[in-house]
Amino acid sequence: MDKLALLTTMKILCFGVAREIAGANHLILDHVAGGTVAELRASLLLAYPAFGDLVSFAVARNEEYARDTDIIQSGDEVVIIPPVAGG
Amino acid sequence: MDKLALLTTMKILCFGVAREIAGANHLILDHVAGGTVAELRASLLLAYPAFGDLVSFAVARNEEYARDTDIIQSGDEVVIIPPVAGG
Amino acid sequence: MADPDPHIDILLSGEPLSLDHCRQFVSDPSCGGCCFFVGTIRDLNLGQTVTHLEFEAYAPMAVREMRKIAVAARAQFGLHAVALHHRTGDLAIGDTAVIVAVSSKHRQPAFEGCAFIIDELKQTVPIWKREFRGDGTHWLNARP
Amino acid sequence: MADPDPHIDILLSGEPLSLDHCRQFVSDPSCGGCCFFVGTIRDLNLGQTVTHLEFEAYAPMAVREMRKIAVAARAQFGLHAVALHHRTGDLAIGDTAVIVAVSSKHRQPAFEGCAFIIDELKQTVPIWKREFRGDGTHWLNARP
Repeated sequence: MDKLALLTTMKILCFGVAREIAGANHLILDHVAGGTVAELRASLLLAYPAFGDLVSFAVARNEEYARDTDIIQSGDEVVIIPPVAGG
Repeated sequence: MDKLALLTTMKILCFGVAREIAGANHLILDHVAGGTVAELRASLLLAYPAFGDLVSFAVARNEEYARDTDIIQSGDEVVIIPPVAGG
Repeated sequence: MADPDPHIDILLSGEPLSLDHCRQFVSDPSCGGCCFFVGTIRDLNLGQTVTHLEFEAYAPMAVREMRKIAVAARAQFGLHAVALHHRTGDLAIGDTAVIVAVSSKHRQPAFEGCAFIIDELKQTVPIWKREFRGDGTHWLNARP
Repeated sequence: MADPDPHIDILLSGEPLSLDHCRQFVSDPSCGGCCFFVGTIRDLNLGQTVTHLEFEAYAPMAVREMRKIAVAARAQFGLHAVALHHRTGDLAIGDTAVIVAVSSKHRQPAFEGCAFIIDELKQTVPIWKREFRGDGTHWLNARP
């Protein structure tokens, strides 16, 4: 991975069925920082179409649910939250 | 107590505030057997007017709540049930 | 006398009640949830300090009425099992007066059945509570 | 880190949960009632036999969301205290997945607050359940 890639890619954490789809506990997406959560969703579905088969998924930014209009900052902890099933 | 009194009186069990009003865990009323629960209530209020100060009271016959129209039989276990307060 | 219904456990006792016993009684692999209500003695009632409390029961009828409520709750809410335990005698602040334990496949009927049982118990079971308060001794609910 | 609110006890743990611990945490002389919900692993789901089950959590966020629910429940229902404990890792049939414990002056808010907490937990807390069933392995709720 060259220096430019390091600057523009972001590690997205994956749990549950998202981990299964990603094949690892994280996945890497390009050009996430500076964009919106909605743009992240679009990139994710392009790179991993299997996320489209889920009932839904949310995105967490720094341990809080993010809105689609939120801007992701470089250094944020970003996590795919598939449908929860606690209790 | 002569034989006639034994035949016509009935021992009525008292709990809680009823025991306090009766001054014992039971009271004796005359001519209860053969009459209705409503008649028992009337006799009770005549003999112990303090029962009229309660919010209400029920009568149990053989461990079941009795209706005012029920007939009390000689040999029944009759109990004054002041307002309950379990829990 | 053993309870005729193996899914119902009724107890009226002068000894401390056990939540763990009730839980074990109602637990079952078919159930996704148990709901418990534990009623305890409060230190204040009607603005008065309560020092302690006494429960008196017409025991045979109280047990019959408690069983009726458990049977009705199982039928109405489709509960798997019900344990209903109530204390008698002298209780101190914080002591457990009553335990309602229910189990069911899903949680909604467990909550509703548990609330139904304690509501009914307070309406119909011949148990009386005498409170020893700062302002004297009172049979609860007796007078207007 | 100690919980900042002394009336709230949140736990996400790989070890068995303790109802007794939760009960002791919420009990208080000012309270007339405690309500508990204990969620356990059922042997059947959607008509299929369940053999065991695994809970995975995004732990730091799960704990934050659990605490938010407890804070909201205390405010909305006027509860005295809330304990909310959830398991992670491998669970067998009958094991306890979650305990909700609440205490309050009167029983109605205790029931309502307890039901609110488990309903919210199932909606918002990032915990995932993988069921091992007769027909395979399933992440619950994930797919239509």
